[in-house]
Amino acid sequence: MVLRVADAIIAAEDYLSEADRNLGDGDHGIGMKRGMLAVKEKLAALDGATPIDKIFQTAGMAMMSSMGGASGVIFGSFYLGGAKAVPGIETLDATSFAAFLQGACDAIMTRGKAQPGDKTMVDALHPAAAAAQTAAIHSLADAAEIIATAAEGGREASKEMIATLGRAKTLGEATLGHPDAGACSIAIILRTMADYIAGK
Amino acid sequence: MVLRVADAIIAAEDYLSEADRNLGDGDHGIGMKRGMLAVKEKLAALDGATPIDKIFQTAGMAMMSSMGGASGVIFGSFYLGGAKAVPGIETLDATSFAAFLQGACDAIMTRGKAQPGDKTMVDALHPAAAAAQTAAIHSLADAAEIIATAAEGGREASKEMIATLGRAKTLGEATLGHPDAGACSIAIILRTMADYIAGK
Amino acid sequence: MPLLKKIINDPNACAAELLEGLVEAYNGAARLEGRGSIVMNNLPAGKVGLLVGGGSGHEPIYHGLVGRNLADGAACGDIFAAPPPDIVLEGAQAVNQGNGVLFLYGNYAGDVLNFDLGAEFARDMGIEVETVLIWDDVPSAPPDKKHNRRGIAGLVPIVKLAGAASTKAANLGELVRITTKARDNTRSVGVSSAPGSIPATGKPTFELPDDVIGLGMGIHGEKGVALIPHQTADELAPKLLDIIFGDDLEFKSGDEVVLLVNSLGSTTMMELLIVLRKVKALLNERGIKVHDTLVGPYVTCQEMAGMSISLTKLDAELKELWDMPCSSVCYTKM
Amino acid sequence: MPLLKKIINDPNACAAELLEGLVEAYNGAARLEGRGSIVMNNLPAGKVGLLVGGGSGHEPIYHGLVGRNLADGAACGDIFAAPPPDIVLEGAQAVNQGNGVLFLYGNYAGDVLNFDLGAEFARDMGIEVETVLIWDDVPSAPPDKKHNRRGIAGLVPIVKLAGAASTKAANLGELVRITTKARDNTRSVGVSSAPGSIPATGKPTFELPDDVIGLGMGIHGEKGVALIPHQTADELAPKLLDIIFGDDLEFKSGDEVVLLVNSLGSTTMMELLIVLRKVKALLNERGIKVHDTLVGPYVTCQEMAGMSISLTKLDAELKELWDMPCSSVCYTKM
Ligand SMILES: Nc1ncnc2c1ncn2[C@@H]1O[C@H](COP(=O)(O)OP(=O)(O)O)[C@@H](O)[C@H]1O
Ligand SMILES: Nc1ncnc2c1ncn2[C@@H]1O[C@H](COP(=O)(O)OP(=O)(O)O)[C@@H](O)[C@H]1O
Ligand SMILES: [Mg+2]
Ligand SMILES: [Mg+2]
Ligand SMILES: [Mg+2]
Ligand SMILES: [Mg+2]
Repeated sequence: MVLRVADAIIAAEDYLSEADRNLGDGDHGIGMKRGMLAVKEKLAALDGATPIDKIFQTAGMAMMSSMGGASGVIFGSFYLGGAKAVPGIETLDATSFAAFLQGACDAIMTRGKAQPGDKTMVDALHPAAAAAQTAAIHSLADAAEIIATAAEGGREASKEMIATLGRAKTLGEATLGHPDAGACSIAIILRTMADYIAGK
Repeated sequence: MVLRVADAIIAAEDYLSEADRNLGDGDHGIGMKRGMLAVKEKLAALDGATPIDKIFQTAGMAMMSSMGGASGVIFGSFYLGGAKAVPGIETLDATSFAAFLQGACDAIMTRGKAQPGDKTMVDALHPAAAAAQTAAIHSLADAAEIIATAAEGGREASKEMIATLGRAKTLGEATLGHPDAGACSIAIILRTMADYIAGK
Repeated sequence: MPLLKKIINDPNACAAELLEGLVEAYNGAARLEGRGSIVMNNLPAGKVGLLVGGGSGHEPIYHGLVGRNLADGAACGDIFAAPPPDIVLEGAQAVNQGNGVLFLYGNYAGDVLNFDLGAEFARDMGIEVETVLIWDDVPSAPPDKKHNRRGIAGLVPIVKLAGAASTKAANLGELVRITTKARDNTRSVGVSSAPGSIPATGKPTFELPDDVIGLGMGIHGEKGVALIPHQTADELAPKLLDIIFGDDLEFKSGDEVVLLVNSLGSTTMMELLIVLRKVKALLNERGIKVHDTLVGPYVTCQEMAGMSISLTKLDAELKELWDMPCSSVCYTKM
Repeated sequence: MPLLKKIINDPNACAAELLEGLVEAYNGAARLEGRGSIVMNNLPAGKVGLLVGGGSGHEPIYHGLVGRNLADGAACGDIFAAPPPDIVLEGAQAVNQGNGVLFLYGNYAGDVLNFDLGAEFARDMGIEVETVLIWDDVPSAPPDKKHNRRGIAGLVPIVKLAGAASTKAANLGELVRITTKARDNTRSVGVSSAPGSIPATGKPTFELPDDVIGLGMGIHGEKGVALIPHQTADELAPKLLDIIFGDDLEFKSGDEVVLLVNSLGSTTMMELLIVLRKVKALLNERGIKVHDTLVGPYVTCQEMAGMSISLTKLDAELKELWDMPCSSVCYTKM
């Protein structure tokens, strides 16, 4: 699953950089690709029996240490914070997926001090994590679909926000109408996970 | 007459720079204008009774000390060398005009070591000076017309030459088809003198 | 617009390759430490450490400011990207001589996130770390929100002063005090007229209409005070200085300053000197004495066009530090 | 193409105004003498004089190379135009301390004409004058026609060495000898990818198709060896070095050189460092030792894009001169 996510982000490089060009310095896709290439390399070195949380942790470390920029820490914390919340799990279910996303979101908000509404990737992740809590009663596949949809909704909602953090913060109202680049990445990540889980 | 020449060159700034752009560094018009503005300033400071050779000399000094570049020395030497050849004359006639041009041409060729055929302003001045010798039997106005026509012929002929001196020398065959910028200046100078003498 | 004809190899390897080249430019004085830190060789034992850093692509800073009486090391990220925390840690470890390390860098979200994590890691390993953020860009936030201001070209005099201080400071606290003073005494304001480009995409970093320039724009094209008509150097210079003088740091007759006129890349030295001429006249009018002048492309953003003016007010202590010689790829003073 | 948004005033006053700014950058160390010469203040009595010069618009050279252990003065012309002879004379008079003056400048027709006339005037006034022409640009003429070669970025190490020599030389003859050796030991080759522009017209200095670069092109866009496809730094570096090694100056294993990688303006430090990395590897392969490295925009042509490589071979005498510190706006060495 983590590998599929990596490929999806790598394929979206131009789209993500373009999103960052409207608000930031236009390198979000480049950084995410750099991180995901590192993820693929590190995962390839793991053996088949690696526990799930260890896979998430390896991916997070790979991103954190290869990407740099704001999103290196932020997206590295996504996997690292998520992994910490699901220690030792053997299979991913709707409940552990919700715990993963809550851990990821908490870690990122602690690190980056962003609140929902600041026009960051938190605006896609926070509604997704919230949706995951209520969706935990469903099957994993159904839950993942609900989560992905929530993330995409968050990405769309970020268009109507005014940036207050990161490089875009000095642009103020000029940020209206464009989605946040990091929110676009979160939407891709969670959509790809849902597709993978659904066997698509 | 020298003032009319100055105005004609100033008006031709863009044309001369464009000619230099094809073969050199594109600044011939800028330099000539700088020189001719200095000429106008210095001549304005002379009193009405200034002898002709002194006027030429003043113009040459003004160009030499204001223009810089290859053409500062070369075109300064035009008036300075010409003035030296007609010391103390009171009126310009066809004979003294011929002497002036011969002096100008000799001074420039000594200074710049250019020969006819090197694709420099010498290729307009040298035929003009030669025509002046044979035209000295005519009236000044007729002679000036013959001289101007010879200079224009030289400018045209320079199109067929390969540059061997100055900035254009490293361009070699690529210089074919374009007239030399300095030859364009000489043609303008001598045409303007002819027009002035003819009372046009 | 055609892709720029840059003289590079793999567009994604630019940062790594330029660091290798930079080590060659240092010709033995500095080395590449770990994955992305440039570190001085033969640091004096016990010296208080000074680590700078940030994204690459702004050469000759930051990594060019490593040198004698300058920074001990620089943690370098990819093009326009803050260095990851483990590179910061490697830099801190290499620079630390047992008496702690000051992290000094521009106030950008990505840099703060990564250097702060690097500082956590370093502290976990028993290295004392303090941080001073550079926020000299006046138009980027009001005076009561300095912590929102960006770091731009003023980093050069600030790092110069901090570097000199680091060779004399008895401890990390003293280096923090002096560096904070250098930072608090520095103000910059810039203008942008044309974008640079990102090597990996070839795309311009921002867009501007043909007849306007961005007053107060950041070095990556971040928003400034206003888009104003393109105008002459003599019209522009007083506008820029007025923004500095309108801020909360007093510059009065008799004050001594270091003046930096910086090009963002393709703005020529000719233009900088023409602006300098006017700036100097305006400072003279106010009775402000220029103790030293720096002029050139110190803080760039690829081939971006634009320039900035920085003033650092000197007191006796800073002046003594300023007058110390220093040597690096970016800035050398005899 | 829209007129470039240069930050200037009257486009015809650029040269005059930048000289005024340059004097401010020197901050008391040098002055404007006469109409267009930058001259060091407080020259040692009896010192053999060194006057450099040429057209403006190539900042930080030539007039930025006036400094301690560098040139005593520079005679400056208008943009891309050699200085007129009376400016040369004013420079020579100011620099002369009774023991004569060496004129050292790039081999361009306009410069030769004007400096030669200036030399005549100076000799008429009893000042001893000698001339050494800089002709380091290998592709501009075959080895048996060196007097047809242009002077390009190699002028920086040559002026550095001549400047050091001028403070030690017993007489003008000795300065001529050492400077000639420095010149004869220096080779350069460059490549151009995009034009600069003439401030007074806003027009580009030359034109090049989008996908080619000019190998061996001059710094104003003069013809070179060939128009070649745009290529990577690692492909280009060996081609450039091969042109230098194919010339008549032997570089062999064990030789020591000063290496200069120069930008013509908007080519970034990033690119220079990437090229430097490859050049250093190629020199290593040949056993050539780099004694010192200079990298940056030293010899520019407004915002022109392109770069050059220069090598100066050092013998014991030149090495000692190289190691002397020097200080100026263009180049400072501690
Ligand atoms: N403090 C923060 N908290 C959460 N997300 C952030 C924060 N700062 C930036 N981001 C996210 O990072 C994205 C930008 O990433 P990227 O372009 O890769 O880094 P940089 O800003 O360093 O160029 C933004 O779109 C935003 O979603
Ligand atoms: N040695 C020379 N002898 C005669 N004329 C010359 C010589 N060198 C250059 N010129 C003339 O000068 C012109 C170029 O002048 P200009 O562009 O003003 O100077 P620069 O070459 O210094 O830019 C050429 O077109 C040519 O006619
Ligand atoms: Mg970004
Ligand atoms: Mg010309
Ligand atoms: Mg970035
Ligand atoms: Mg010229």
